[in-house]
Amino acid sequence: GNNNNAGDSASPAASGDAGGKKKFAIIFKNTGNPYGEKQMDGYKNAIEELGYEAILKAPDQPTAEAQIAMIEELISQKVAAIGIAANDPDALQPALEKAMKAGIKVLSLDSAVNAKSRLVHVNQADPELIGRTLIQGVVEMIGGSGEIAILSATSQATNQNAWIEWMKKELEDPKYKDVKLVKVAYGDDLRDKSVSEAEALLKSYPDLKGIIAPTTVGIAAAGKVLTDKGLKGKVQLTGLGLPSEMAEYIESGICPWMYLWNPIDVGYLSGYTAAALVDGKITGKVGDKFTAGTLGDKEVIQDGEGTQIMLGAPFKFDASNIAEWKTVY
Amino acid sequence: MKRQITESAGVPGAQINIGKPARSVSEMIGKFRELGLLGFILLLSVGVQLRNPSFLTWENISDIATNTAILSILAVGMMLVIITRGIDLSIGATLAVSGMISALLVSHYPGIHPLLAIASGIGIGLICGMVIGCLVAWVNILPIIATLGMMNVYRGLTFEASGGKWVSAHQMPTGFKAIATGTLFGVNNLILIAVAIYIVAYYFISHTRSGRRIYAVGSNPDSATISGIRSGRVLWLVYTIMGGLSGLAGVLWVSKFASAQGDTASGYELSVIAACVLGGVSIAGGVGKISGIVLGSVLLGILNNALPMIDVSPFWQMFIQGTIILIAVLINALVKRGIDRNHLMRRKI
Amino acid sequence: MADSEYALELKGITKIFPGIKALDDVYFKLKTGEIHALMGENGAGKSTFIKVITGVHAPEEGEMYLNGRQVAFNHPTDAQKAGIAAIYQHVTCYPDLSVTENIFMGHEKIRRRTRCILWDDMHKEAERLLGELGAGFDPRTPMGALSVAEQQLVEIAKALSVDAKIIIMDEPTAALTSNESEELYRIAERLRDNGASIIFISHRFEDMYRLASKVTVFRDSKYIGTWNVDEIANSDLIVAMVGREISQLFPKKEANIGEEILRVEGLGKAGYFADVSFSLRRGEILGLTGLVGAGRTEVCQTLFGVERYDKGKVIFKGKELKVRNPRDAMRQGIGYLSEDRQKQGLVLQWDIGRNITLSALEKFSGGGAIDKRKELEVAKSLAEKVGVKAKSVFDLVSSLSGGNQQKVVFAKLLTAELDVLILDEPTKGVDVGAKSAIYEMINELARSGYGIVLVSSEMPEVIGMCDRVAVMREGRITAMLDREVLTQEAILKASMDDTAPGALEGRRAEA
Amino acid sequence: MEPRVLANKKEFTFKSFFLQWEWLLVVLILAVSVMNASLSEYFLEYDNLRDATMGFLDKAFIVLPMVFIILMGDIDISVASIVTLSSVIMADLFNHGLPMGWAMVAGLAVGTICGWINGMLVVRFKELSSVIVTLATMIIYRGIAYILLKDQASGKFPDWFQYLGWEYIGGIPFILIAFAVCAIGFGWLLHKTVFGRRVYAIGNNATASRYSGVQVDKIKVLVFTLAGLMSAVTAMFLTSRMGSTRPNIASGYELEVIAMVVLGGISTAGGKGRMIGAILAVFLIGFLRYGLGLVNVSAQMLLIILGLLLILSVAIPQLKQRFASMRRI
Ligand SMILES: Nc1ncnc2c1ncn2[C@@H]1O[C@H](COP(=O)(O)OP(=O)(O)OP(=O)(O)O)[C@@H](O)[C@H]1O
Ligand SMILES: Nc1ncnc2c1ncn2[C@@H]1O[C@H](COP(=O)(O)OP(=O)(O)OP(=O)(O)O)[C@@H](O)[C@H]1O
Ligand SMILES: [Mg+2]
Ligand SMILES: [Mg+2]
Repeated sequence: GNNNNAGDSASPAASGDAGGKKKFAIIFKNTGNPYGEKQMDGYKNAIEELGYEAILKAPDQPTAEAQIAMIEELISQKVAAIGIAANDPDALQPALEKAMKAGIKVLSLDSAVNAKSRLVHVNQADPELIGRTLIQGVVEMIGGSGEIAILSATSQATNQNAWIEWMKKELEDPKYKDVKLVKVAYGDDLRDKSVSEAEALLKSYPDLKGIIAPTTVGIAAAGKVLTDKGLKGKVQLTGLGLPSEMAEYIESGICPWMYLWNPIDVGYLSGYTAAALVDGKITGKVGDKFTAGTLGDKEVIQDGEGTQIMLGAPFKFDASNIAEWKTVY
Repeated sequence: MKRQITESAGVPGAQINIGKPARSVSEMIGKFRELGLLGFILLLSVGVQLRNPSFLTWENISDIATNTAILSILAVGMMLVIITRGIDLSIGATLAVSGMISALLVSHYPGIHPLLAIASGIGIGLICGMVIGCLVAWVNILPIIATLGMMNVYRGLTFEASGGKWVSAHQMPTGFKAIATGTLFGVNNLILIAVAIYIVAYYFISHTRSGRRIYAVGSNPDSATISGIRSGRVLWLVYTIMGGLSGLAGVLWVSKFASAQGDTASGYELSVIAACVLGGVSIAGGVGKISGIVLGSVLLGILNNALPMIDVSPFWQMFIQGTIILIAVLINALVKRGIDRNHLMRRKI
Repeated sequence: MADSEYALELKGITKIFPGIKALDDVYFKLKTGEIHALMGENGAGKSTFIKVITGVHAPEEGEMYLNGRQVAFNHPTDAQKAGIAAIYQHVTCYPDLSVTENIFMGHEKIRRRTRCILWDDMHKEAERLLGELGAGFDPRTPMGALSVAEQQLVEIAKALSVDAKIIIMDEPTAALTSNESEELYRIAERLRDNGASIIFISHRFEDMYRLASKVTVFRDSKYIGTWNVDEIANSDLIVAMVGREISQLFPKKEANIGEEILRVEGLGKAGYFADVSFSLRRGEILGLTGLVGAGRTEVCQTLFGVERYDKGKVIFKGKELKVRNPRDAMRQGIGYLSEDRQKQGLVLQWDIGRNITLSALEKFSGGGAIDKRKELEVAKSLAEKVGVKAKSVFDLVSSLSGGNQQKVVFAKLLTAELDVLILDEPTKGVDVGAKSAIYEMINELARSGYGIVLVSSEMPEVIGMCDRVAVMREGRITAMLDREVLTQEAILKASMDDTAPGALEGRRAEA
Repeated sequence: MEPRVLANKKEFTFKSFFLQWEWLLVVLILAVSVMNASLSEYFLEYDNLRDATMGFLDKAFIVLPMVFIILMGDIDISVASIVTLSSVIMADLFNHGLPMGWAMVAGLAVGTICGWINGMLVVRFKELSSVIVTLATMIIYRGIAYILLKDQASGKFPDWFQYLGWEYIGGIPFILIAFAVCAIGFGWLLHKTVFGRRVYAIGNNATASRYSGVQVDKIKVLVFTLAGLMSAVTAMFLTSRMGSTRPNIASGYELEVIAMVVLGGISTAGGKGRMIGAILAVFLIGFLRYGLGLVNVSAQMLLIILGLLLILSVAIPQLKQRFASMRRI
């Protein structure tokens, strides 16, 4: 309705120049991250399928400051939409508000920005589902009782923190009374630090039965430590990780299974969402519906104060399917 | 201004005048510095051991040594650089680029012999080091600026080389991963490599001409020129060695963690510099010992290992590390002052 | 063995530095087995000439012959290999390295096959060399722990260690007192008798007369001439060096001594000096002399607030003086001209004007900003007053000769309102021309009411200039000599240990 | 001694006037502008250029005192941590109920104190060199920020606080005005006052300066304190631009700032260089980054370009000097 017109009239240049092709931008957290590259690929696929032009950006360091500068550059280029995987949920608010004022449709994907800074968030998976699934997974692996620990990314990582909250909630269920979460350690997504932290967990808690690492670097580092120390079968490992990084450890049985969504799909869905926002098919309100290419129909739902679009349940990788995925992403 | 009595730069005198009763004061200071550091390390270890009994187990000690090996290999090169009054901020990037390229190599040609992979990493590192060496030695760019600039360039090249991808464990042949996990006589290869490097470096800096010239250039560049030392070559050599060691460290890193990323070891240079400084290498040049940097690296290694083990809140870890570095450095300075003063008081006037 | 009677011959040497011709068509011949003095004013190009010979600088033009064969050195090692050794003007040591290493740097003893350094052999050899020089310290001590004089001995040992055919000494006696110089003379003579040829550079005539048989003079980068030492009169030599006559080195002056302005009582600093007491009156020149390392510089720097004293007190203009830093001292009225003008006196990369005004900047500042016109005016008038030779006050200080640099430092002292001037070796490394100008200036200042402390190691200077002389030995004042009893013998007696015949003899006996 | 009359004027040659480093920077800025304008049609739009300055000026405030520090032959690598700490403390106090104005004052005070501590350590422990001292305090200051804020972000500042980094006064960004005022102030301080003259003196020869009655220690402490204060000013602007703060903001700023100062022709080895050079360098790097961002050059290419620019900028004068001396021979 109204919103749609306002958007169009505020960005006439966007539709006018560059051979009439609208520009859709995506900003990932940092460059050189295969997960992010895949997400950007998916976004690009969607945008190009629709006949628009895609701009892929990522700063060299995963900082909010660098992302703010990129948002400014995109405002100057008068893009039609910005999809952003945020390095900080709040720190981009002023910049993104400025973008929205300039008529640019803003959505977040992967890691959300706060509700005021976006029209809609494309959520790869329900945090609650992830948190609960991971606990259920590790409890199954350790046979229902014993000590477990979490090896996370940085202590500030919002995604991870949300998942950890849900894990703790799940553990409150009386059926887990024999399962004890002994520690949440932070490897800062650095290889060396994650390895030290994993080693420290094993030494400080000799009876540790399972580790949940909801981050790629963390789970791979833990996999490596368990492999080197020959703890296969003694300490179980699960979490979220890239299939390519984890193939080795899933095939060897160090990590019986783990979860992840398909980052290409996250990007692809975001691309369609962005286009739907720009074309006025949706405004980001709860109940809006649109068709996201090969992913089929999607609906905007409530997410705290804001709204979101859910990709679906995370995918389970285990020895039976890892071989076909390890070369994909 | 009165000249401070400086600590003797090298080892030479130390073993030779055994049997002579008169030991120079400076030698004692040198000893004291290392003893003090050692004492601090022991105290820290005992403290940690009381909190967590699994600290002083054979396994944990071996883990600390393994995790410190790469740091201390780099510290050897950094010490040489600092002795010549320089600094190298690019080592993290050099490490990343050589690690990445050798990882790409083994992933494309899995049949390659691990030693060849190591050689390729060292080769890349050497080239990176040579470029910096040229800039510092012959274009006369300040080391901090030259290495800051090249740090960006090498880091950018790492991303370019990998096309934004990582090289993961399953893409690496077992032989390659075994470089870092393999053992000889029950000791991890990394530790053995580090020890071998210490021994070679010790011999190099105290028993060869080129080694002593590094000290000469750092101690007084002007007289070095006049003594016929080609300072340019020495500087170039030092940065090239640093590059080669970073390259080696790159391969070891990738092999140890079984993953090569674009942002491998970013910021690692600060840890290496901290290890050197803790080990008594003077930024003013001309002073530094292998034993010192080994202890410095070990102290950092212990901190990295112990803080998680005694359940220090992750939010306190950074503060504690910084404070320990500052206190160690300040105490070092104060003790040295005290000894100088004592020495003066003993002079009869 | 020689194809020529000359061990070394240089023809038409020209060396150009950016903006300066340091050597202009210079000739030099050194006979085998002679000691040849090389003299000239500051900046005449002597040190540059030496560096050309030793391959540190490559000349733009000219030829060099060694034993009649033409050679060209591109690098110091070439000269070393050809048997040329040099003791450079400024001590060129490695403070962090041991004495042994300092001696052998560049030509270490190594085992042929393994190229491993033979430390034992080197330490032994170093010990032997130092023993010959009468130095009593362990070759394993780091160079930085030695005093300046001891470092100079190491430099000499370094030159001896290469067994050179040609030895060049660039102002080796500048940091030595007469006794130590005497030791050096003996060594030089012994080397000559063993067949070495020596080039000896010095500003001291006594060195030349005592040692050399020939003297060559440079002036303004040019070759002036070569004479036999016993054939040329002192005054002619000065004319050759300066280009004009200098009538009187120490101008006669009538002292105009006023009230006491500074009194030092029992001053002491652990490890450096103790029980130093003296008083100074307006218009008086108080000499402070002694052997190197006697602690004179320390006493002066303590009074100036560079260092702290831990015993005694200083009474200045009737009140006890407390200074924490040089700024305090200057505010109260004490000025200090340091021993090392390049490191402590001047900002070499700056122009003359800025150097002069540095210590009195507040005077030209209104509301924080510097009044550049006023600054220029003051700088110019002071520079003219002390007679700096330059085009304008915008010339860089680094482009000036040593003597002119020293005049700039004097001009700097005149910007502040001072009562006491402490001059630490004001004529060290300054040529005869500038020397007499400086003496005149000192007298002038004393006449105008300053109290002056003159630290000097040169006996004639002390005797010629001072009203009273305090002699220091090992951190204590051993004698206070009035002008009437001021003789070389009295000073020597007071500056040396009564129990031993001489400091250096004492050392030798021990070694 | 014949009395001499010295000339009154400095010799002026056009050659030496135009051979100054600052002209090269001006030429480079023009070249970069021409390049940017030809690559992207958006570059020369007034609004874009104006907003671009807002993007890179925050850290430029630290460049000003860093010029003093580097001139004196020292270095301060703790500035970025000071930015973080004062931002975090400001936010923390605000969250504890202190009015925003007072919280800002407290933030500035904290920065100043941190700088003062650096300065005191540097002058009291001369044997340590400023690299080491500030390396240690760098870790400590950021460490304190982590202790204070833990994994929280802190925000919800009053609206007016956002004006600092985002608002315009008479069409000119407030941050640009503030920077201009500070730049003029620091330029005046360095080039016109006794204080500045003494800084140069210390940079050229600290010992001689001390013997000339310059209170070297006092000036050094003051300069480090100024650096702390200006880091806190940067903290205000950065926090305003991000709308919130975290203990990991501003990471890597120290190296960027040092690079700008060096590019500005400030040399440690002789106390040479002028404020205008550093200011030009700020704009050169700023416009270069922005321009390349407009054409969406990848982050890694940007890294390589900036690295090479830094190297070239120091290499050119060195090589020029070498060729000049060769030609004269
Ligand atoms: N490396 C250099 N670069 C530029 N100019 C130089 C250099 N070395 C010496 N000069 C200049 O060359 C001239 C000759 O200097 P030199 O040191 O040879 O004089 P000198 O006769 O030894 O003087 P002194 O008696 O003071 O030792 C001086 O004007 C000096 O400033
Ligand atoms: N490099 C040095 N390191 C340590 N102590 C030194 C050094 N040089 C001199 N000293 C000591 O400092 C004290 C005073 O030296 P100082 O230089 O003040 O003497 P001086 O009489 O002024 O000699 P000079 O003739 O060199 O000016 C002496 O006891 C000396 O041994
Ligand atoms: Mg000379
Ligand atoms: Mg003295």
